Amino acid sequence: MNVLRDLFTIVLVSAGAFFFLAGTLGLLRFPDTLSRLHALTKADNLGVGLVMLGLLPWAGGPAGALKLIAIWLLVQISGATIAQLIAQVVAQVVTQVVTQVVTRPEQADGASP
Amino acid sequence: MSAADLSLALLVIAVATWTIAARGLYPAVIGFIAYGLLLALIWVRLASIDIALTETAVGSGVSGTLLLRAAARHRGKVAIAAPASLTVKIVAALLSAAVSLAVALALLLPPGPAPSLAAAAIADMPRVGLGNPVTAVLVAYRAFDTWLEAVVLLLALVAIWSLARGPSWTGTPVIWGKAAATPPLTLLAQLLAPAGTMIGIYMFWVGADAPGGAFQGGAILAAMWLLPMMARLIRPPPIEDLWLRRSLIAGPAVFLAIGLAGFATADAFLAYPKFYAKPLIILIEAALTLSIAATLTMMVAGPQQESEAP
Amino acid sequence: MSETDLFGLCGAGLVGLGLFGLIAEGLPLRKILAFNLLGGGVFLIFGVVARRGAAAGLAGDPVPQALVITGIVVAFSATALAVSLVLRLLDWEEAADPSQPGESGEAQS
Amino acid sequence: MIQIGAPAAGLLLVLPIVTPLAGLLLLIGWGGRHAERIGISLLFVCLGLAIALASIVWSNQAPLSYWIGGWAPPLGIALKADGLSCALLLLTSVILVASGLFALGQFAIAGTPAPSRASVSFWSLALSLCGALNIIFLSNDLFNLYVALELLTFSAVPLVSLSGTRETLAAGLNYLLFALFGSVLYLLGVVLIYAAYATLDVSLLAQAVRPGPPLWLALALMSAGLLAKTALFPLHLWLPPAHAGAPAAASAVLSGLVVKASFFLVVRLWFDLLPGGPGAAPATMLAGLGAAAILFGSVLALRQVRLKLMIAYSTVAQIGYLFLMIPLLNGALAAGTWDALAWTGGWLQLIAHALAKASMFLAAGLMAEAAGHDRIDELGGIGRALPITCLAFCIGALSLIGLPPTGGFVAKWLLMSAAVRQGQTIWALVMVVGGLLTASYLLPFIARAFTAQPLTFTAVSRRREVLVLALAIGTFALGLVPPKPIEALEIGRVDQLKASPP
Amino acid sequence: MAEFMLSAASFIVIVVAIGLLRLLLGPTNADRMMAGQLLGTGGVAALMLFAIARQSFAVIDVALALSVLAAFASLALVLGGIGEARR
Repeated sequence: MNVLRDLFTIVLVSAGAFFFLAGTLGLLRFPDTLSRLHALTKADNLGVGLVMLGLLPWAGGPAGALKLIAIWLLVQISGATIAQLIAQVVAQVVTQVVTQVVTRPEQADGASP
Repeated sequence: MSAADLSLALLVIAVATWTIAARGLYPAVIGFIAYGLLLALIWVRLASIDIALTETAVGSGVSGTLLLRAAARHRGKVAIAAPASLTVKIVAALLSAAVSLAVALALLLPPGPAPSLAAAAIADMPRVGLGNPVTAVLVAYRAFDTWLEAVVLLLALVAIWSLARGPSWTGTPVIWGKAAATPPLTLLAQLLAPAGTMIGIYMFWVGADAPGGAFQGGAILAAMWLLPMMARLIRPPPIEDLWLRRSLIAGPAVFLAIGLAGFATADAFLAYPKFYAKPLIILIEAALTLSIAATLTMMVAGPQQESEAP
Repeated sequence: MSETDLFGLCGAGLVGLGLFGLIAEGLPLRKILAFNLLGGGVFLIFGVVARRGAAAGLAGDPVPQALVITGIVVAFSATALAVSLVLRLLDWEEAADPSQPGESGEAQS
Repeated sequence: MIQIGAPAAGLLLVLPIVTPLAGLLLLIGWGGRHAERIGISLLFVCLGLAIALASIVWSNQAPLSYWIGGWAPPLGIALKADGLSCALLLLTSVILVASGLFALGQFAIAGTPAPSRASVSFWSLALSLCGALNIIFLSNDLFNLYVALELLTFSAVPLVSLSGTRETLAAGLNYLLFALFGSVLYLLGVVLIYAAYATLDVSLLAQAVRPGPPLWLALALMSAGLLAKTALFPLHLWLPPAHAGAPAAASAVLSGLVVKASFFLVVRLWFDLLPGGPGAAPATMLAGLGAAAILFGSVLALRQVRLKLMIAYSTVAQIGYLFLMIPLLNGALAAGTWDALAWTGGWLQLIAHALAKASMFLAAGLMAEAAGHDRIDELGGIGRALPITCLAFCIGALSLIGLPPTGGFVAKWLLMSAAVRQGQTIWALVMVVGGLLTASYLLPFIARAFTAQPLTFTAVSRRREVLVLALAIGTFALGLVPPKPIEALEIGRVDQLKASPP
Repeated sequence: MAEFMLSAASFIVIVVAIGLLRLLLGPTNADRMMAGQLLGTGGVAALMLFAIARQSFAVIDVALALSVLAAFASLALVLGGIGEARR
């Protein structure tokens, strides 16, 4: 039983850590902002989720487990929203730059933040 | 010392360097928020959970927001100090390096065992009836500091209000420009704010016996009040709102009233009568939590506005 | 080297960085950032002192820990006030009025 | 005799602190309409409390102390009032009451009873400033003093920017940044002290300190921080625009009191925390900076074209005099004695300057009100339009120069005789030169005020003119006080010398 | 087991820290925000691991606070970024 529990935790936490690695690599290696964003959100939500799941058997009672789940939920909600908002910002910047290039080409350099 | 400690230490230095060196203001502030997060991790490593909570809540969360807001509006035009010349930079670098080195030496060469008040603080804990020694220091041994700190916070808010444009002591803070609410933002505010509010209240409640307390709880509550404001679900209250005013002063006023009552009930200012210490302290903490939440919120919301011209 | 030594050095380094920024930066908002970095370094040193003072079954001396909590809140108040001043100055900049109103120091009375 | 820890002592020490701060809470909670009434009455209450405390300490001829919450230091925080603290508490209340009376009705919005931003802010800030100063003069705990210094800064900065013009906002921001630089250095020193001794109580530290590099480092950092707040040369750059830009009632308080609080702490660090005194090198350095401040400040004052700026630069110079007391006290301590002349002379200089400068800033405010500006060139003849105000200004100027019979004369004379007696004549020489320079920027203005043909000036309130004169007469009276009350400044000092190792 | 959890926590912190290079590389503020976001979630995961490994359940509260406030700070980042991008 104990071995099983240990194994469960080791597998899940390792998987979670792997996703963090993947997310970081994606963030660093992917060529454009939007694809980096996709890599990142998937990876870090899965990362936190798997780590949380792997730790559940050790949470020391329902209160601890509840807190771990609450943390995961919070990260989920905010992660998803923030990703959408960042995507909006990216889209806006792109439109803005395009508009400026079209209307006032000489000022396009200053527009990208 | 573990690899994690070493990397945390190097990282926090790297991020701080970035914050100083970054060319854009906005990237520098992002660096500062990362700095706060890393410091919170270091506080956990130093077994100071109370501070880790405070740093997360106040240091990185609420101040980060404040600075971001300023950075977003800033176009680098306020030049009250001319850009420093090379000479100034060199002198500054030498001076800071000297201070840094001297402080490092002073810290690395402590004479003998480190002196500490831990034993004294523990010895008197039964008189206060609390389980968290940091809270005992804050509300009993050094209660005067804590009361003053609450007053300082309030005074800073008055100072911010005193900087408003209009001639009268009324008006409503204008939060976050004129950006429109977007559906994901609304959803986030609706889901996160209630959950976060519960977490804030929980932080205050556990403070008596575990890490947490009025400042941590109050800061989280403030963030959760600001969130729907940023999502345009609610407006900040006008500064003349009576309930707002009462919430602002509740903490320091209750603290002071109980402190003065201490002259009669416990023979000293800011002392608690023997069997009522814990309930009184929880009452003070509750009032402080409310006040801190309201004060931090209004501080981030900024000065009131009523007219357009500066 | 113990972890407290390491973080002590780290705190000293942050103090140096912050101090440099506070003196050498020109832009007020950057000075405010530097002030916060510097404050973080000083608080970290408090934390190291607290950790070294671990005794009587506590993981750290609670007195400096409590001082840091007070300090963080006070530093926040300072930041908020400074930011408000910067924003008010920006109001003037944005008004883009080249004439400088209120030249007399007695604009109030 | 009141015992340590007795509730009566507690009330006397605690009430001067909590009364103004409770007033701040009241103004925020019920704000608005009654700001002025609440503010001025509480300032009067503080004056009463300061008188009560001073009379008890005077009749006991011994300092009074109190442990807050009954917790003994090092765990708890102690308050302590000696003769000097009492004198400074009195000074604080007197100047705040005078500035408050001067400001009555100044900040209302014409034609409406609604509370004005400037009025509520001014009174809230005046009250918190009063509380902060009282804590600084009474607290015995280094960290508690840090919080009080911040309270003081956050009260003083918005006073500078109250008018909301671009210049005053920039001056306020600059002031705040200097002050924050100062507080963070101070705090860095505090943590180094705690690391070595695990106590923050000044009296306990005085018994525990071991001179050595870590202690010097801590004291150097704390002093540097405090000097930035005191605006000692070369950290004075923030002061002139800030003090000149504030409304007159606020300038009086800022120049008269606020910069003195951090100076008070410098002296406490070097003489209370270190019972043996700072030693020759730091003392000479501090006084050298003071001498530089006197010379540079005066020369810069000479070059100003606006009256308020000239007075503000004169503050930079007059702060310099305060630091001359340090090598004199140190010289005596090194010889195993206590130099009462230097001690009383130094503090008398502080008190005389506070009264004189407050009345001069208020007078300048009235002149600017009458003329609509404060350009020195166009104020000629104002002495004929506002004779009372100009008389007050004159008395203040005499005190700054150090001419009899004013408080400034007595103070400078005591300091000079101490310097001559100890053979440190260089400092006496600096004072002579400083006096001549001060005369050279103040006397021409006064001469023209009374002789030149007046331009058109509007009338100002007679009540406020009399008020300004009353403050100036205080400066004057200080020059006539018999020695006995002045010796009160030494209550709590002589014991300390006995207690300190030779 | 505690050893494993602590190493996992260190691993995540270090990995996420490497991600902070995006702070330096940019090129847009959106990329920098992502680095901040990753640091927040990585910090939450590391804190959970640390808390369980050391059986110090108060640290879970730090993770809880961090998860709330990281969301708040990221939101502020994005809103500030919107303001900036609009200009």
